[in-house]
Amino acid sequence: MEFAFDLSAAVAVIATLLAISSLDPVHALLYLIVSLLAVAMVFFAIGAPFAGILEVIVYAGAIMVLFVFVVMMLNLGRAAVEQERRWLTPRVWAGPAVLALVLLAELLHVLGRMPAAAGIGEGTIGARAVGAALFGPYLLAVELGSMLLLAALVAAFHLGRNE
Amino acid sequence: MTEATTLPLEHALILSGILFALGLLGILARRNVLFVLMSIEIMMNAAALAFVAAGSRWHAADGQILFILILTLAASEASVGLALVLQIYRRFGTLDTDAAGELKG
Amino acid sequence: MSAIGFTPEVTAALIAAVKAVVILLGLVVTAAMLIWVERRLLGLWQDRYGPNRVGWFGLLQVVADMIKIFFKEDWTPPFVDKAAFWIAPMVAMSTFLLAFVLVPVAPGWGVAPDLNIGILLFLALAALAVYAVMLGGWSSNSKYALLGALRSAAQMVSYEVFMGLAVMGVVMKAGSFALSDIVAAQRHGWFILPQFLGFCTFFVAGIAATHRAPFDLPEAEQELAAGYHTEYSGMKFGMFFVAEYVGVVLVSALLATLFLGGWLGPGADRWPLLGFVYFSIKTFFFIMLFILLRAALPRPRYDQVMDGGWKFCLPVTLINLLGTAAFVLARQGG
Amino acid sequence: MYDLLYLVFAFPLAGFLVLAFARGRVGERLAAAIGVGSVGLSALLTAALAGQFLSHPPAGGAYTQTLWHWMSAGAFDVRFALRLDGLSLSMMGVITGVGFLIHLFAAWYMRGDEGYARFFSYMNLFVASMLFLVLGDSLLFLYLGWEGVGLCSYLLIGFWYKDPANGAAARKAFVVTRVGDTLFAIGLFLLFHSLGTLDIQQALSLAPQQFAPGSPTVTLITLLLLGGAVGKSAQLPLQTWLPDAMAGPTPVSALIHAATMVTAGVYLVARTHTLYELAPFSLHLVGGVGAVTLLLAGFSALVQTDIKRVLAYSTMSQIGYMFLAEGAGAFQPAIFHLMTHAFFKALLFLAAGAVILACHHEQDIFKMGGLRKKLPLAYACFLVGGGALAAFPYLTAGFYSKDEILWQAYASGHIGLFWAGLFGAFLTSIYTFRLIFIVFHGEYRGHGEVHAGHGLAYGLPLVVLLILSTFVGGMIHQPLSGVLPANPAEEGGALQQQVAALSGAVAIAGIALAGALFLGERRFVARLAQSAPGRWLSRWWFAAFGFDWLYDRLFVRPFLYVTRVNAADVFDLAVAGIATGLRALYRGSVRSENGRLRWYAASMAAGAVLVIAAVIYL
Repeated sequence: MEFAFDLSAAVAVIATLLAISSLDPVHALLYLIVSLLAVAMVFFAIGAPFAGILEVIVYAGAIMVLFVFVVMMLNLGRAAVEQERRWLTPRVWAGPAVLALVLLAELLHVLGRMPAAAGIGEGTIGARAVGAALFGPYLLAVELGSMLLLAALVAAFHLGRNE
Repeated sequence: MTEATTLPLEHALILSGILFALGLLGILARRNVLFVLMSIEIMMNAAALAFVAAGSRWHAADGQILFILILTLAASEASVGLALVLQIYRRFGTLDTDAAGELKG
Repeated sequence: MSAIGFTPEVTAALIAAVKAVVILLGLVVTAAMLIWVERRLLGLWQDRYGPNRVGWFGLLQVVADMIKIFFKEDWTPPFVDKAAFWIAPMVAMSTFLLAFVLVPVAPGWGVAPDLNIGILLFLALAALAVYAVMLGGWSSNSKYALLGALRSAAQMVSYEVFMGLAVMGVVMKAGSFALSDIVAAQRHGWFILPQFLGFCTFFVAGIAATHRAPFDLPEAEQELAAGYHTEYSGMKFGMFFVAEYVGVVLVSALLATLFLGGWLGPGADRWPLLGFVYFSIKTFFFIMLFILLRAALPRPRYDQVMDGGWKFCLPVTLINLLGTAAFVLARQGG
Repeated sequence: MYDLLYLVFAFPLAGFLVLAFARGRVGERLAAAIGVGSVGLSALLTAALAGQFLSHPPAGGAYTQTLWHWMSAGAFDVRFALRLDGLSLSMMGVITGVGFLIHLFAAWYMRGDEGYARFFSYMNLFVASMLFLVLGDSLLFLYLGWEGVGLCSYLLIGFWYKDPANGAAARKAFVVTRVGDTLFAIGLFLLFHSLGTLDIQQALSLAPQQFAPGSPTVTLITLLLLGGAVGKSAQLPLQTWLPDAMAGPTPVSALIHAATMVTAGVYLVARTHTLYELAPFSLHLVGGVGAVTLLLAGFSALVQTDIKRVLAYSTMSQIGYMFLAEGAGAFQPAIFHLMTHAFFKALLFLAAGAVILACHHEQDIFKMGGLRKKLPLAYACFLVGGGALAAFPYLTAGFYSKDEILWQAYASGHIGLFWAGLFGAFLTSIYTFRLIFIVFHGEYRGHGEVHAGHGLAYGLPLVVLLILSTFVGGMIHQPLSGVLPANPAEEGGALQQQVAALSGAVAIAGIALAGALFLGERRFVARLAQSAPGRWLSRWWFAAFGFDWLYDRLFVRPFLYVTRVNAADVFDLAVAGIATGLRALYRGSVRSENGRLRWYAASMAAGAVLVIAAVIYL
């Protein structure tokens, strides 16, 4: 279990790194999908199979498809890759990298101050438990989420129209 | 899976933190809107990971509930964001966020 | 076996591996044979011969095709995006093959029929299968391929939406995602009857997911050459080609498992082999249905496909879902 | 019947609201109907109330109507209450009756003015505020009305605001009366502090128990109240605003600066007479102020050339009479004179307005002359009004009130006040008839055709006021006995006859002197004015004894100097520093708002980093 977790985590981090540094949007998306799949594996490893499978179906299978779809529609081509190459100079990376590292250091520091380690991954929380909670105490959140999706649907329809 | 092997919560949270920082790095460093959106997805995913891990720590389904809500959010965000990407490309002929900075004060 | 020195875990793992390899090989061989079966059947229905020269009834035609495909120059066009171009057929092949782990081919036989997320895994892999088409089409850097890929992606995403919903009725009745539980739940009646709407929509979605006729718009020869795999040849084309038939087998097997009781049949519990026979018969019934549809139906227009998905199948699925939910709740409450 | 009391001021208030919110969209006829009608209604109601009051007096001589509680904080409990007693009824009668006539006249006078509706909205607000002032059962409400009339006075003096001089006059009136109002407010604070109430009746009944006669507190309170009264009533030393206030339309001068508002000081002193009786020093000062103002204003009026300024100074001097009377303890004659003065001064002002309009907005009396044939009604008005002002014996209302004041002053032993009043009466008759002779006799020296006004709105107010200014007005009995203290001296007797004869003789002598000086060639006056001391004196008097000059040197210039010096002091720097800092912040924000997504994201991230750091390390 721990091995699976570590491997997935390593894949996730590397793939994410490649995703944000890749020049070609499609390659970046592929790396991102790999990263998401790896995170899904992490979910499996820590006993949340339902979340993991949703990660694959919704994140990798729907949202990322949408991304790829849009990239394909835009059909950016070689020029876009060249432009990305010109934009991505070390000077551009330096500042954000420092900022991100500081943030990461702070987060790690916070984690370091946490009380004694607590274990995760004992047993699984299956779809049944999640569903029961989702349509029980979190019913209002479900309704809000559906409203959000409806709003997003309308907004995307409006924005995506060809005027 | 005969014996319950556990791993420390910190590991999952550290992974979440790393992914979050990488997403932030992507947002800050990339000029292309597509990459910015992708980085946002990375950050949301990192947050979701933290929730699921915490839920797992307490043997509660709530973490995954929040994961589902984040998923909803991510889906909405991606659809609207990508529609905006299409509009930006249509209007400005580029995906450069700086070129589309017409709302500046 | 423990006498030879293997721990029980390793023994179990070995047995599982052997089972997996057997199923995998059987699947691939079946898929390959389907190429011949389909051509022969089409010939039969269309009043012509089909391949009948190589071997008995042309049975070795498959072998000949395979030899040709294996030894053909594996040419990668210079204008393609190599990484994606290579990955695409692998994704196509592996997603469908991977999904087969769920299917209990016979009592106690199957790679992971008890997986607690069960049918969801199939949905996840079907969702990932879209990437094969999209990457193949995009990486080819050719307009036919790209248009085919776009169509395919839109179609598959649309049909996946209600594919998942279609099986939820079955899941509700069985009370589990695991396919072994679903099969077990059908001991007192196949789900095809109470879940007929779900069966129909899942069948339609399955055809669309494997983009077989009449949902073969992504590769509509008359408009888009061969669609997303126009630029492919040799082994990589072979993988796409076989993947399609693997998909047909998979969807048929799932249909048989979800709606026709899988391996269930008289005496199957006592003799597992009999269960396998039942399962094979049911699966082949659906495979025949697939081929018959290809022979019989014209291809709809693209917008008709989309309309059919969103405006007809999705509402029907939702109605089915509501009805099933009400029924299940009433049973529980009553 | 009595419970309709609130309507008396509700009508004008409603008129004000309608006219103000119609924002000039109503026509002249409608505006006049609303403006005049509302005051007319309240006058009718006042008449009915007066009838009721006189025939069936309420228990205890006063009726109190509590409309609602305004606020209640600890011991500070203010009721929104109206009080109807003899004094407020008298004031109400003057305000609504004279006010209605002036409104009616103004409907004629103001026609064609672009601010017609605005004028009537202000006038209605004024009437409402003034009624509020006299009806308020609490000093707080009195103060509210006090400020309300001050505001209306400001608005109406500066009514023709396009001329900066009018605005300056309005501002002057406002600022000068504000000095008095501030003193008044402090007096109220002090009163509340020592008595714990601002309710007038309560305060008046508590005061004798609380204060020893002549105690410093009550003296201070009354002095502060006197400050307010002096400011509002244009008495020394806060009198300088009134002549300038003549910049407003003439009906305004008639209503506010002659008949009603300026007498509010008299009303205040009368209303709080109990306090003044406890503070003899203050009461003496009231009389002294009145006497001095009376004389100074009389001298100034002698040499004025502006018809309205003459009347303004005469108003000051007549209010001086009222103060003098109150100083002598004769509160009832003061209110009586207040009423008759309202009649004849309103008459004079309205007639002056008629003359001014007839002469094409000419106000210089030396550019008029010989108008008696062309403006017979105005001439009659001036004769009767001027006679009343000069206290022409027996025929005029002014004689009865002024004679009463002089008699009370004399009989109560205030001999100084008596002589000052007598001399003031002499001056009054001189300058009044100087004005009449110059304007209405001799040759016409102006430009353009003189055209008399006509119409009901023109004639009716003048005629009614003219009748009221004769002895008819002097016959009106005011139901003051229960409210104000009895006169210090007995009525009747030979001595009073002699005093009356003396004052009548003085008036007639003044008229005769004026006739001798200003009828005909005026050679003597011209020679007198040409002589060095005459030039000096007339310049001095003309400038009203240089009070404006003095105040300019004493207050205005030092203040302006201080402001100039202080223009960039520490506090200013601090205030300006805020502005500079804000501007710098704004520039920084503008620069930070550069439309770059990554910049915004970086800012947010940096903020998050800082917040987390703060959470961790603090």
